[in-house]
Amino acid sequence: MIHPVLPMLLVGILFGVGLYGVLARRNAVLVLIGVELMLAAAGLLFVTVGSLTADPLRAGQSMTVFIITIAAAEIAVALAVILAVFRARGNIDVSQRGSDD
Amino acid sequence: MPSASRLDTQSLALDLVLQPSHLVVLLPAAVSVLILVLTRRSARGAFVIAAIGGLLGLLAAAALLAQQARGGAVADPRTIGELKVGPALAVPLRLQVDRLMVLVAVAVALVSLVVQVFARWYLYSDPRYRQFAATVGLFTAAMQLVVLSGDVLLILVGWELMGWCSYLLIGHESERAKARRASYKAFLVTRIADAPFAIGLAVLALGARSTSIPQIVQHWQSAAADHGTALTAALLCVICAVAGKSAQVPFQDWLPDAMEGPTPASALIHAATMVAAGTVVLAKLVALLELSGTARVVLTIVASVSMVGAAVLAFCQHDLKRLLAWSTVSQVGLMLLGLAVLPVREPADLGISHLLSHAMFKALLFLLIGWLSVLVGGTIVERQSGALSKHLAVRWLVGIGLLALAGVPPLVGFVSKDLIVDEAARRGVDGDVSARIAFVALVCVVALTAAYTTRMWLILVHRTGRQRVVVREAVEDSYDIRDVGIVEMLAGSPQVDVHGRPLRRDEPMPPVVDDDDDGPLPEPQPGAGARTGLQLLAILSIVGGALIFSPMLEVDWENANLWLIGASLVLMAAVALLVRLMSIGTVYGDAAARLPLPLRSSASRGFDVDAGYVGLVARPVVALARGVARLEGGLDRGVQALPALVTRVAGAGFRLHTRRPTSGLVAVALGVVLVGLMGVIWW
Amino acid sequence: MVAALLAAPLAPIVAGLALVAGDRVPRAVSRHTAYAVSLAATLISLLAAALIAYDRPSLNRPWVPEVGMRLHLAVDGISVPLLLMTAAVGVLVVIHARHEQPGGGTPGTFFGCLLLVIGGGIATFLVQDAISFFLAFEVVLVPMWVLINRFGDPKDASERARAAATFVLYTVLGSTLMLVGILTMVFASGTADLATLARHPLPAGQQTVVAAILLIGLAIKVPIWPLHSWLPRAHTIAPTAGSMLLAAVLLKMGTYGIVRLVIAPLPAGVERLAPYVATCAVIGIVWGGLVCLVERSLKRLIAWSSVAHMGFVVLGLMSGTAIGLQAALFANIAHGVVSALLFAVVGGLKHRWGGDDLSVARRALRDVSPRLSLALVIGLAASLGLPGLAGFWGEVLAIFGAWNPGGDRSTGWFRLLAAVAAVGAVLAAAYALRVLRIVWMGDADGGRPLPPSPESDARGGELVVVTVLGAATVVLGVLPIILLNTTSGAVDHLMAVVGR
Amino acid sequence: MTTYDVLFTLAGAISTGAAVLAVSTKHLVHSALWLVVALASLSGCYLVLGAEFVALVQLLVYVGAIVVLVLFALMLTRAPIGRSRDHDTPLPQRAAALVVGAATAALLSAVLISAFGNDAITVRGGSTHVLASQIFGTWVWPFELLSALLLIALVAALALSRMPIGRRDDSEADAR
Repeated sequence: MIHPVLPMLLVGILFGVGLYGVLARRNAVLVLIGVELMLAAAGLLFVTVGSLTADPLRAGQSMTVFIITIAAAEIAVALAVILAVFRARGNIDVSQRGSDD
Repeated sequence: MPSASRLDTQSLALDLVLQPSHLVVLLPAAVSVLILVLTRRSARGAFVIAAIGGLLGLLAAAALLAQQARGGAVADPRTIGELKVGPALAVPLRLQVDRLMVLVAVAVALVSLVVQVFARWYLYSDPRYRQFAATVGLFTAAMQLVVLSGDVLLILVGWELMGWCSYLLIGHESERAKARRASYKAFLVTRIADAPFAIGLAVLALGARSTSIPQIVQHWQSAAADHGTALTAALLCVICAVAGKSAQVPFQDWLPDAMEGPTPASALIHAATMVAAGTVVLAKLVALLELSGTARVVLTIVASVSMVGAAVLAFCQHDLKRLLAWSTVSQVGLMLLGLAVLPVREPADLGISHLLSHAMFKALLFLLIGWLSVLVGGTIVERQSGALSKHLAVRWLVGIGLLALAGVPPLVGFVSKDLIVDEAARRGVDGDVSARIAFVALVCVVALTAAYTTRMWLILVHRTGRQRVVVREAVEDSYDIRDVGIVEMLAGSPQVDVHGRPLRRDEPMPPVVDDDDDGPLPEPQPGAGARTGLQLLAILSIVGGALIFSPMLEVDWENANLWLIGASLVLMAAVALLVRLMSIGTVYGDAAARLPLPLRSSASRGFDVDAGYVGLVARPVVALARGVARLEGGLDRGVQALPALVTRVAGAGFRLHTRRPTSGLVAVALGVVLVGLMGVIWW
Repeated sequence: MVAALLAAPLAPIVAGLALVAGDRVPRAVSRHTAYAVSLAATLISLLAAALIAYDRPSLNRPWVPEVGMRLHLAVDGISVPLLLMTAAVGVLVVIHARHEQPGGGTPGTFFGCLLLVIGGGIATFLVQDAISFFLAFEVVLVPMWVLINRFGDPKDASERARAAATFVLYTVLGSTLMLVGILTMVFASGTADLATLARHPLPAGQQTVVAAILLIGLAIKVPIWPLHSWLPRAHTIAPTAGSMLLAAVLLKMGTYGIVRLVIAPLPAGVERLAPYVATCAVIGIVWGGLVCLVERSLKRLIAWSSVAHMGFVVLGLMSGTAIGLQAALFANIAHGVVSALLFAVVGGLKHRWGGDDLSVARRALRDVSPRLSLALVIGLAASLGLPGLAGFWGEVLAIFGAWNPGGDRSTGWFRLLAAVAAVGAVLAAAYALRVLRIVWMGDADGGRPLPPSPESDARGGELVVVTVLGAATVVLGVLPIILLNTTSGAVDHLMAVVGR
Repeated sequence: MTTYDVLFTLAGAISTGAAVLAVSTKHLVHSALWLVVALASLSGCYLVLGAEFVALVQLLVYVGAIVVLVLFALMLTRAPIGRSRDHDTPLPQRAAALVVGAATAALLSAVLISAFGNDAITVRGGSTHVLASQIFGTWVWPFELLSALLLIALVAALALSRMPIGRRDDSEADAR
């Protein structure tokens, strides 16, 4: 028997911290870390709901698995882009004015 | 309205479309229109139209008088028809013919005719004679409209039109800066006094739901009990306008300045018409005046103060025309007192009788002064001194005029003034406070009037043993005259005698033998018509008093207070003697020369009331106007700056958006959160 | 005579468009042909207007059903005088434009713009449908802008551009507000026809809001006090013909709009807003009067005087009584005639003097050009409210009307406004006489009156214009029943509808 | 407070602390390492909730692969090892970000908590067997699509890395 307050609270906190990470960081990779946290929070929400309610299709847990897979694909492409940007511009500072390269 | 004109011989009732009362108003107006339209340049043509029009106007007035005497006149003839302004107010715009007003109409027509004829001679060489004649015509029409009007709006029309014509007449010689200023001041002062007039008439008319005077009088008589304050307020507004037009105390300073206009104009304005219009309006509303005590007290005070003040000023004037002007202010105050001291339910006979007599002798005096100013080239004491001793033709006319003005029996001046004094005494005896004030003021005025009339007579007949300096410049009254105000002359301009040597102040002007007078120059004489007009006025001034015996004026002259008459005559004789003593030994026979110089110089400027007007009203208003103009400039600049402001805000918005991606992201995230919050709240 | 209904507005508009288009043809339209065409067009529209006034036909056909807009042309007691005045002033303006042709553009465009403004004015007074009223209202804007911007005072172009820009900005703001008001009213009551709009009004709360929007929009056009600063600026720069049209047509459309769009359909709204609008109007009277006392440019002074006069009209409109409404309609027409006369005279003077600065010493107009000076005297006397001329009746009846306001307006406040308006009329006398003293009497000190110089006096077209307008001012002053009787029927009907 | 609560609170606290540190630490690499701790403790939470398979997958894929990839990326972009201040946005922006983050957290948790109420609910984790049959039963199409997605991601990453961005700079250099 678990009080749903706890997981829900954790989801909210993780998402908020992830969002802070995205907004407060200048380095692109750290921004990605923020994004990862937000995705994790989403996954947790899915699992929590899946396990706390009758879920014959196991939708919650399978959705979390899918999220993790997509996160993997997304991080791969993101890091490739970051490296390309790094090679092109020499730095991966997100807050720089978008010069017209 | 049956158009067939049947003349009912018994009552002379004409049920023609055009009643004599219409003619009395329309003929002078036709004169002015015809003059403007027909005569291009010729002054003669203008005079012919003016004379004929004036004569017909007089005949129409006489016909109206006859009709009224026979009781056949139409009481309220229609004019341009009723104005449809909705159910709340009926505007019949009808005239009103009653015995008093018919008499006034005849007097106005007569004086106007005499003035037109006199002006022809007086302004013979004036290129603007046509405009003068036309304006006098319009002026007479406006006055007749006020006299015969039975509708509050028609009174307002005639009232303002007269103000405009006086503006044109005073500003006739607009080349002179003084004339321009005098005309501007005259119209503005009367117009300011007229502002409450419209409000007062609005209160009266809207109360009675009609603008016809009989209905207003009837309504307010019955409603006076519960609407007392409204009635008093309305009457105070009307009294304010009357004070403006009749140059009473707060607004009196425009009248002496109006002497800048040509003398026939002054005769018309100040003798018969404009200043008397106030009395006519109050005579129409006299039934209401009697109902409101406060209004009567205010009127009494205003009339008394201006009467006595003007008489004092008249005595000290250095210019005889201004003396007559101040005398007019005083006499009009007398007329208004004639109305103020009336017992309840009494018609306005006293005031109107004095109006008629005043019209006669004051018009006579003004025209004579005009004649004399042409003879001696000016109206200031230095020039007029001894004028009558040289020109005997004018002598007895001026004599009659001055006697009538002083109120010496049996002339008309005495009759009308004494009636008012009797009435004031009788009302004063049975306890009416305002009548007591009036009586005291009347006694002073009787004395002072005698004083300044004697003074004027002594100046005019002054004959010195030695020859006199006669500056002979026979010229019209005001063009080339160096009309030197007393201030410049006495206060400081260097006195130069004939040979150019500077004159010391104390030593009198050396007499110069009048040796270059090669035979008598033909003294300029007004035409035969003008002279007959003057003689007619003189005769009327003498026998006019008989009018009170006729049925037209209901005045109880039987039980006049003989003691009072005797006392006032003795008083007048004593004052005359005193003035005669004061005038002995003066250079020009001017009794006022005994008075201290500062008093006389300030009196010639009307105790500096003009500076008061400028200081109290003109300067603050102009300052306010400049302030408003600056405010408007600010508003304008603000409006111009608006577009620039908008573009600046737009620029700032644009920059905010494109500054740095991360800050943009924060803004976006905040937006999303806010939207979420709103969704949650309202869901 | 339904054809007359169409001919009156269409003749000037079609001719105007033809003239403006004609300029684009390689050989520009010559002055004479432009004058001839425009004179013919305005005469046709005057004739048609007279016919309409005589037997008052009506044309009612659906135009744009989706929006509920109908081509509904008809006239009643209120719009007939305005229609006749616009058509008559149109003819006079065209005659005057020939006499005084400003540079800065081809004659074809000049006459074309004049015709478009006249046509727009006539259409506005004919139309009985709210949305087409807005259309006609807007037809006037662009040609007026061209008149001010291209044909304005040749001396400084920047001032011209700024004046024209201010004029357009103000008018467009006003029009958009008016459109918003009209659309809310139309969609709330389902019909765009003015008559039916008047018969079943909206709920009181909504009425006040819509009335406020419409009044602000129309207040810019009238103009009422705080929104007036475009008028003096536009008048100073506009050519004489433009100024005459601006004063005699555009301002009337504002007040006519107030009567048709606000007073008739939204009585409860007007009753609640009346004290505020009346206060602004009376402030306008005093404000205009005061500025005129110190204004140095003669034409600007006349513009300010029309701000003051329109204050009386609005005071009459807002008093909510039959007297007030009759006074407003009379003062409206009177102001149209008087200000057209004054602008014709002042425009002529500015044309002769090459500038209208009052502080410059000039010979007394009284002697130099007697006919022009007589017109100036009549114009200024009428503007100071001299009886016997058109200005008097409007002002006095407005004060009478404001003294006992209708409905539950606060009587004390309106009586105070009436008193202040009476004082404002004194200010009118002060500035009118100031102008007369400076211009008419001149500033000679002593000496004989000057000989008249006929060549600088009014002649030809200008004389015709000035004479007709002067005569109209006198006739309206002496016989006010001509106008009051025509409008009284429509006003009683309106008050019955409003007072229900 | 049931045992589940206690355990879950423990794991949640660790993951929250680690997440906060991962986000706010000045050391770049520490941030990635703290991310490892956060995600690991999250898989603990999954275990408490009875989703063993998901926990394991989380531990394997997320912690093992993704975070390692992030570490590689940090190395390749020559992230400074010690404390470095330049990768944080200026204070006002961080403050704004904090506000936004806190607001989002509060909003989200408020909504979710209100959605689920506070009374304890039995955890029905269920066996991996059922999960497996469902993934390959009802969710088989998304599963196949995901594999295609992974392939595409791989190819994209490869293409990106081989794009001549660097040489383009050299060509630009020659062109000038």
